[in-house]
Amino acid sequence: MQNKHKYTVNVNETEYVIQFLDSPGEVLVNGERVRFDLQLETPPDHYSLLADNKSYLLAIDGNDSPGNYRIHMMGYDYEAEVVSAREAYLRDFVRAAGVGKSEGVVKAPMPGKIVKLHVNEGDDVAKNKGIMVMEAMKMENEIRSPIAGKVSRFHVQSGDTVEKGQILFEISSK
Amino acid sequence: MQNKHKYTVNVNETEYVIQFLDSPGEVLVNGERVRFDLQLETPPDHYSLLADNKSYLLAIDGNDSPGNYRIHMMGYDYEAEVVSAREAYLRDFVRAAGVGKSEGVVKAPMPGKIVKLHVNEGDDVAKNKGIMVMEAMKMENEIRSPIAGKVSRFHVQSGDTVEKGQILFEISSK
Amino acid sequence: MFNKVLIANRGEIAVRVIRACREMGVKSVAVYSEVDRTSLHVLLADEAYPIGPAPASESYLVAEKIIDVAKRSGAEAIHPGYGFLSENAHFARAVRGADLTWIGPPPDAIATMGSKTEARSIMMKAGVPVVPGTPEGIRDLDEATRYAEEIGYPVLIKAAMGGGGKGMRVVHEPSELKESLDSARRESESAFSSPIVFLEKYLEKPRHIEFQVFADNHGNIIHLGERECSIQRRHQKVVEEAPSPLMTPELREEMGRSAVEAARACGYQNAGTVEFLVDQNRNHYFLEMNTRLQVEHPVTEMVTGLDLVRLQLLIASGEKLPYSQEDIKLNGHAIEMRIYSEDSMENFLPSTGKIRYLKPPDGFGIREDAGIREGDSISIFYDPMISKLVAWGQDREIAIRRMRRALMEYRITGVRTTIPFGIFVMENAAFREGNFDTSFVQEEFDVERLVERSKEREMMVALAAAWHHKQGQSISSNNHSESTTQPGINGMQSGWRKIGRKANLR
Amino acid sequence: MFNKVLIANRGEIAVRVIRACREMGVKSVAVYSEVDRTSLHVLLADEAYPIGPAPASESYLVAEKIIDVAKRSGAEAIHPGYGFLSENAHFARAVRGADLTWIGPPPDAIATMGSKTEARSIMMKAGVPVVPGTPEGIRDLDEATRYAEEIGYPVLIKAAMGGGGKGMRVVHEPSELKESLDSARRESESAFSSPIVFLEKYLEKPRHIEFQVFADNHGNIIHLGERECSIQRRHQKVVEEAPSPLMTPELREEMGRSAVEAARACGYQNAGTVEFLVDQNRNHYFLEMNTRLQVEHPVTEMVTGLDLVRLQLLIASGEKLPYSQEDIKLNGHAIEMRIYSEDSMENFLPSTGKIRYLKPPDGFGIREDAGIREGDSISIFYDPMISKLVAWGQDREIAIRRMRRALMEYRITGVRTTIPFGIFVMENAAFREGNFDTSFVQEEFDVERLVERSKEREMMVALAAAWHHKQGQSISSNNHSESTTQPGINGMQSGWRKIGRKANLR
Repeated sequence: MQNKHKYTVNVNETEYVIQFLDSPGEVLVNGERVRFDLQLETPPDHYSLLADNKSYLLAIDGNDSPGNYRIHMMGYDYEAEVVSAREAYLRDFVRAAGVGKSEGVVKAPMPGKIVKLHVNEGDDVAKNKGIMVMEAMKMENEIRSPIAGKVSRFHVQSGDTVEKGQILFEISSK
Repeated sequence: MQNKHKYTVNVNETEYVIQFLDSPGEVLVNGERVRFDLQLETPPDHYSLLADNKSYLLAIDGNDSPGNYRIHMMGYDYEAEVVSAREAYLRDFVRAAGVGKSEGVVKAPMPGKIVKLHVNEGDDVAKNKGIMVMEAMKMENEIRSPIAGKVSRFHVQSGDTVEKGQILFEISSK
Repeated sequence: MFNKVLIANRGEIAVRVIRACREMGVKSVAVYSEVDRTSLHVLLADEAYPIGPAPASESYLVAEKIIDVAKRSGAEAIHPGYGFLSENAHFARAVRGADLTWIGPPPDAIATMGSKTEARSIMMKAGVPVVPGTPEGIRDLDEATRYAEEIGYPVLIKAAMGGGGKGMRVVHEPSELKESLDSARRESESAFSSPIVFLEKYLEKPRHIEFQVFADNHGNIIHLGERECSIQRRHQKVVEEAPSPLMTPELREEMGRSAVEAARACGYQNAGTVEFLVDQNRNHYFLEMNTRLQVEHPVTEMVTGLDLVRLQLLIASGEKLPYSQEDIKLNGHAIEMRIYSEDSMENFLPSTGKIRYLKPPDGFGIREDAGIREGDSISIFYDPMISKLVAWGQDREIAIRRMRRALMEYRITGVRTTIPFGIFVMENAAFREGNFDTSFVQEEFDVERLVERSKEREMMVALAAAWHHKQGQSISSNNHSESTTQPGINGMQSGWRKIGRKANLR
Repeated sequence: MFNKVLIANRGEIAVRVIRACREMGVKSVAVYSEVDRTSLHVLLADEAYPIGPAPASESYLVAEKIIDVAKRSGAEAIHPGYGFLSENAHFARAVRGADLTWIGPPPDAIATMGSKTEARSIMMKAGVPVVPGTPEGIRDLDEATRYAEEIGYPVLIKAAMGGGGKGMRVVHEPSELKESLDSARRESESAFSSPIVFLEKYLEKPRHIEFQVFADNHGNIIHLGERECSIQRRHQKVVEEAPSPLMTPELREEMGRSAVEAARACGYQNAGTVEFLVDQNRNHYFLEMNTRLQVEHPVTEMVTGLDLVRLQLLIASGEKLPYSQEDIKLNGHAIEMRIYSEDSMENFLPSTGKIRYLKPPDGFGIREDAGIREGDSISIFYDPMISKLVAWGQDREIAIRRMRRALMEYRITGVRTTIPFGIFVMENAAFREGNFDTSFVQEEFDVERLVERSKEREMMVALAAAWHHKQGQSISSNNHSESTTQPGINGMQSGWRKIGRKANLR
C-alpha cells in the first residue's frame, strides 16, 4: 500500500485535506486522526465506510472528468474533486503563469429540439440570461448563460434537433 | 445462427423434443410450430421468453453438470436435462453396449457434523433407509439411501465435521 | 368478470393493472414498443404484443394497433392506465365500437371533461363553484388582453385540452402576455395537438386538493376522500398525501358533495378525480376532472384499504359499487413521493441514462410501485418517472418520518433523481406543519439547502473520494456520455451550477 | 426517549429495529461478527462495532462484548431482537447491572417463562389452562416411560429451555421413546446448552394461535389480537397470519383475557407473545410465553397499524401505554411468508450459497422485510432466513391472492427457497378455506405437487433450456460447488429426488 498520500478534496465547494497514514486504517482529515475501514460493496463502486465506528454507505455515481466524482450518500448527492498534492503543485504553477480569459462551450443537457434563440451571435449577455429555448420531453426548457460574456458563436439554429452533448453555443468572458 | 438443431429435453421427468427451424424465431416443440422470441435479460442467465405472444420470465439458476440446468420460472423450480440429437445417439449406443450395475457416492448436502451412523459398511440397505444422522444449522437431518443396494464404504465416522460436497459413503446397486 | 384484459400502457401503471388482474384471476395482455421488449410490464403480463417503434405516436398512441391486438388476443376489455390514450374520447368510442369493454368513463364524459371550457360551463350549471375565467378558448392576443384586464392580473393561461401542467403559464403583467401566450400555444400544440388555450383568474397560493370518485353503471356515486397535491414543480405534482392536513370532516363532506355532483353532472362512470383549488379562506373551486386513474391513486388505497384498479374492473364488468359512502373509512396517513429521473439540484432537469443500480427501501409502512428495473434505461421517449414510493403511518408525523427514512435508504445510481428534494420536503418546517400551498417550491425550496451542510458528512465523502481516486478504481469511463445531465461549460461547472440554483429561486 | 440504542442482533430484525430508531430520531448502534462487516444491519445503522468471529458463541452470544460496546458507544439501552441473547435472563440482568436500559421484560419474567415447567405451574396457579404434562424435567428413560403411560400416547418431548421447534419430538408409541428422548436431548444440549426435556400430552391436530401482549411499567396490559401460526414444518412456523380464520370476537376476548392474565401472572413488561394450542373444540391451552418480539410480529403491525418496535422503545423509556384495549382495532388481513434458504422440494433442506440475484416483488399491500441483499451469502453460521414477505388485503381472500401474486414475482437465484411451498399453500383448498391445523404440512403437502404439472410451462422451460444449451451460454462453472444443495449420487439425481419426496410424506 502506498502511504503518506495527501489529497485535497473539494466537496460541494468546501476544501478538505485527506492524508492517508502509514498505519493502515488511519487517516488525517483536516489534520485530525480518524480510524477508518472502507469496504467495497457488492455493486461495483459502492462503499461501506466505518469511520471511528460511524457507518456511511456511499456510491461513486459518475466520473465527469479525471478526479471529478459524483457521489451519492444516504439520499444526498455530492460533487467531489480530488487533487493529489503533486497535481495541486502543478496547478498552482500554471495558475501563477497567468491564464486570463476563460471561454467555453455550452452543450445540450439532453436530446431535444431548439425552439427559439433569444440573442444573436456577438451579443453581450449577463450571467443567467436566457440564450435559447429547447423543447425536450414535451417541456420547454430555458438554456441560460453560465457567465457574463459574449456569445461568440451559435452551433444551432431554431428548429434544429440536437443530440445530448451536442454543442449549442460558445461563450467567452469579457 | 445454426439451425435445424434438435434437442431432447427432460423437464421434471417428462421428455420434450425441441427443434429450432431455419426461419429465425420459429421452433418445433414436440412437433408443433411455435413462434418465439427469447431475450437475455439484464442479470446474466435470465431470459424473457415470448412464445406465441405468451410471456414467461425465467432464470437459469445453476448448472449441475453439462446439459443439466436448474431453472427458476415464476415461482417454480425445474430441473432440465438437455441432450442434443448427436449426444442422444451416442448415449443410446453406449447403453446398447450394456452397462449394468450402477454405483456412486453420496455427498454432504451442506456443512455439518455427523452425529450417528445407522448401518455398517457392507450392509444391504433398502431404498430410503436412513444411513446416518447429520447435524447442520442446529437441526438433525437424516441422510437416506437413494437406492436399494449395499453400503460399500463409509468415508466418515460419527463425530466427524464435514464440508459441503464431501463424500459421506459409497453405495452400489445389487 | 373478464377473462382477459389488455393494458394499453407501459411502465408502473401497466404493472399496477397487470397485478390487479392477476390477483383477480384475469389474464393480462401487454403491448410494447420496440424499446420496451424487456420492460417490466412485458415481463409480468400473461401475454405481450409488439405495436411499433419507440415514439408513442407510432405505438402507444395508435388506437388501431391496440384495438387490433385486443381482438387478436381475445381480450374482452381495455384498461388505458393514465396518459397516452386514457383521456381520448375517440379511442374510447373506437374500443366500444369494436365490441370491447372500455375500463373507464363513457366517451361523452371524457369529451366533456377533456374540454376545460365545456367542463367549466357544465359545473356552473350544476352549482359547483369554478374559478372566474374566459368561457371559451382565446382567439388572439387582443382578446386575451381584454379578458385579462377584465379578470385582473395575475391570470393563468391554460391549454383547453391540457393536463400535467403542459401548456400552462402564469402571467403577472400585460407585458408578459404575448410571449406566454405564444409559448403556451406551442406547447399545447405539441403535447395535445391543439393550440386552444383559455384564461383563468390566477389564485394566489391556493392548495390543490382533489377527490377520488367512483360511479357504477347503476347510478351510484361515492367519493373516497381527498388527496393533497399542492407540492408541485413546473405545475406537476411530485409529493401527494391523503388525507389533506387542511381537511376537516365538515370541509370533506362539503367538497365530497361537490365532487359527487361534478361526476353526476357529466354522467360519469368508473374511477375519476375531481380537482379543486382551495383558497386561503377554505373556499373550493372546481379546477378540472381527470377521467381516469391518477398517478397518485396509491395514497387513497393506503388509507381506504381499497384496491382502486380492482374496483375499476368490477364496475366496468357491470357490477354495482360494493360500498356506500358510509362504508368508506380513512385509516392513518399516506404520502407518495414520485421518484423522477430529474436532477433536484439542477432545476429538475430531466436526466436520461441507464439505471446502474436500484435497491428501493422496504419494511413496515413502505410501498414501492416501480416501473423500471436495474439495467433499464430512462429514455427520452417516455415519462421520466422511475417509481412511486409511498409511506403509510398511523398519523401524519409517523408517515413523514417513515418517508424520510425510506428516501435515505433508497439506493439508485446512473441517473439523478428527485430523492434529495423529497428529503428536503420531509424535513421542511412548513410541510411538517401542514402549512403550505402550490407555491411551496417557489417559496420554500432553496436548492442550496440540498447541499448537505453537515461538515462531518462532507469529510466522509472527501475521505471516500480520495481513497477511490488513490486506488484508481473507477466506474466505466463511458459513463460521462451515458449518464450526465448537467449542462456543462468546460472548466466552469461550479459556475453553471450556481446559476442553476439561483435561477430556480425566481 | 433514548438518544442512542444498541441492537444486539443481526439480519432482518436488526434492520427492523434500526429503522424504528431512525424514524424516532434515535441513533442506532450495530454490532457485527467478522463475516457481517458489510451486512445490511451494519450498512444501515448509525454506528457499528466488531464483536468477534463468525460463530455466534464468539460474537452475538458474548454478553460482555456487547455490553462493552454499549458503554463505549454511549448507548443508553439495548434491544436484543429475537434469538441470540433475547431470552437470556442473565444477559438482561447484566445489561441492567451496567446501568443500561433493557428493551424487554424484567429478567425474572424471562427466567420464569424460559423454564417451560415453571411457566406451566405459574399459569395453572393463575387459572390459565395448560396442556397436561410432567410438572418438571425428566431424569431418565424410566421416568419418561412412566409419565408417558400416565398421560397416554402420543406424547410430545420438549426441551425445557427450548424454542423454535428445536429439541422437540412426537412419540407415538413406547418403542420410539428411547431414540426420541436421546435425540431431543442432544439437540437441546446443542441448541440451549441444557439437556433438560419434559413430556406433554400431544394434542392431535391443534391449531397454534398466539396473542401479542404489551405491558407498560405502570401496570397496564393490553393485547393486540392474535396470530395464526399453524403452518409449520419441523415444528417451525413458516406461514403466519392475522387474524386467525378460526377466530370469533367471543373467542378472541376469552383468549385475550388468558393472554393478559398470563402476562400479569409473571409480572410482565414490554412486548411478549402468549402461545396457545387450540383443539378441535376450540378449547385453548397455554403453550409457552415468548418474552421478546416475534419473527412474525409484522402481521400484527399490518392489521393494527401499530409499530411494535416503536411501542417497545416507548415503554422501555418509561412511557405509559398510549392505547387502551378498546383503542385496538383490527383492519383487514395480513399473511406473512418466511422466505428461507431451504429447498421446498427436498424436505426443506437448508441451502447455503451466495444470493446471485434478488428482486423482491412490490406494489399495493406488499411488505418486504429483507435481512440480506444480492451478493450476500447464506452461511452456516446463522439462521437461513432471507426475508419476510407480508401481504395485506382488505379481507383474507384478497390477502391470499396478493401473496400468491407476489411469490410468483419474487426473483431470487443462487439458493433454493421456500417460495414454491408458499405458492402451494396459497393455492391449497384447506388453507384457503381456513380449515387447517399444525398437521398441515404432513397432511396436505405433497412435494409432487410442487412439480408444476402444466405441460405448457414445462414446454417453455424445455425451449429455453435447449436454447441456452445451444448458445453455450452458461453461468459460471463453479456454481456447482457454490450453490447446490442437493445430495446427489452420480447420475442418479432423479432417483434421489424421488426418495426425498416420498420421505417427506411420512
